[in-house]
Amino acid sequence: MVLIYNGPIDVQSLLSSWYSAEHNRNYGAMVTFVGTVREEAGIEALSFDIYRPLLDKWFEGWKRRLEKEGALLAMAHSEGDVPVHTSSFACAIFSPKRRIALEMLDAFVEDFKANAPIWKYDVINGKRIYAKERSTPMAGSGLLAKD
Amino acid sequence: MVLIYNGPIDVQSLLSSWYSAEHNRNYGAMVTFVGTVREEAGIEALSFDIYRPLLDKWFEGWKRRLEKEGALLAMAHSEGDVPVHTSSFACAIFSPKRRIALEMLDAFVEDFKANAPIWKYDVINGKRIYAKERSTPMAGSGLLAKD
Amino acid sequence: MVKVEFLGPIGKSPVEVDASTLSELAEILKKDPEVAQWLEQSAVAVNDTMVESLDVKLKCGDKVSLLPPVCGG
Amino acid sequence: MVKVEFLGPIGKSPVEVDASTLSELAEILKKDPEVAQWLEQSAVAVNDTMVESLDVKLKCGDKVSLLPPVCGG
Repeated sequence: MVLIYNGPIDVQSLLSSWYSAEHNRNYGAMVTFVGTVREEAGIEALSFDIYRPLLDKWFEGWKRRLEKEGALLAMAHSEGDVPVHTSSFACAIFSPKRRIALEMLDAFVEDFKANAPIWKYDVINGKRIYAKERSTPMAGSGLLAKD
Repeated sequence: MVLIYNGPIDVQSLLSSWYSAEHNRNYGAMVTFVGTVREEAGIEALSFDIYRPLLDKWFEGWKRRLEKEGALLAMAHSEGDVPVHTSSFACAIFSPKRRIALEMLDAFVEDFKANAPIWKYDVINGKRIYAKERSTPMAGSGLLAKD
Repeated sequence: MVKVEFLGPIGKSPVEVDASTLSELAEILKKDPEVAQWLEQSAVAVNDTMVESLDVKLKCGDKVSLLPPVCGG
Repeated sequence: MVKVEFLGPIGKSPVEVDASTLSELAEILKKDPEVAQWLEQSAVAVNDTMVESLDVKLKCGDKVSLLPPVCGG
């Protein structure tokens, strides 16, 4: 299951807890990715909606894919407002050897961007504006627009 | 400069300090790699020698390469004995966007394995045995063996 | 009746619709201008499973979700 | 005199040698069986800069380092 934070992720305690839970299970490599809200275009924060049932399904699919490689996947994401310079996304992969961890981190983060059911909004002057230009239609989009 | 630990790295406080130093400098992505000593082939620990002047030179070269991409690099490594299930290597890359961070983490870790002046020993029954089979000759090796 | 959910920025409350295939549902949704503009860019899940064919049968109590373009992280 | 350091597993104390090029130094080191076996697999630094040519000139006080195969992490 994806760990959902209401607002920013407490990155320091999250990374600490992931490391301390797994470092003695004989994984030789841990890789992590943390996404932090950048100050740009006058935003105060980003805000997120999540559709949890599908996010968990998508995540469990990745978890199984990594388990086949002997690797372990963990992920957290924020819901609601995440102010500039705080973090909204974190993940970690533990694997026996480094190669799988490095390759899968890249593949997982890219697929996350394209297919995790999460919607992003800029928060400007307290108003929530859908980040349409930075969003990607999910695989299979347009089905109901077909003739 | 590379942070050198005498023995295992305190990964939790190291990752915390890296994150807390950089999260408010407008980097959108942090990636980290942590290497942990696996229990295998009857070893109690790994042990490391480091040639610091060249390690720092090699590291500063990578730091400059990443700075040109707007990214920041940090690294720590252990010297001496590092028991099984504790960690000997950690690095972090901070960059405005994720792509540079993900690509450079992979490239940096691979070059680290091939060209950082660090020597590894298995510790078995208290004896230090050079990990010859897992070691890689550095670029330019064999110069003094030429006729 | 089938329950249709409009996720994220579509910002419309769920509706109950009478449709026995996704094809029939598509025809109904195309008539709602508030929804029609999102159809081209939205993916579809039935009971929280992504679907890619209009032939999918719907039965009473099914949940259909419309998923507009995403951007996590 | 040039100072030669043997790093990591070579495990030999530094020596002072009389050599004005890396070529000359190579000839001297090949005669020491303890060192000779490492030459094929070792890289070389002069004053902490990696070098790839035997023509490198050496001057009094220079430091030459022999770097056997590495494995960090």
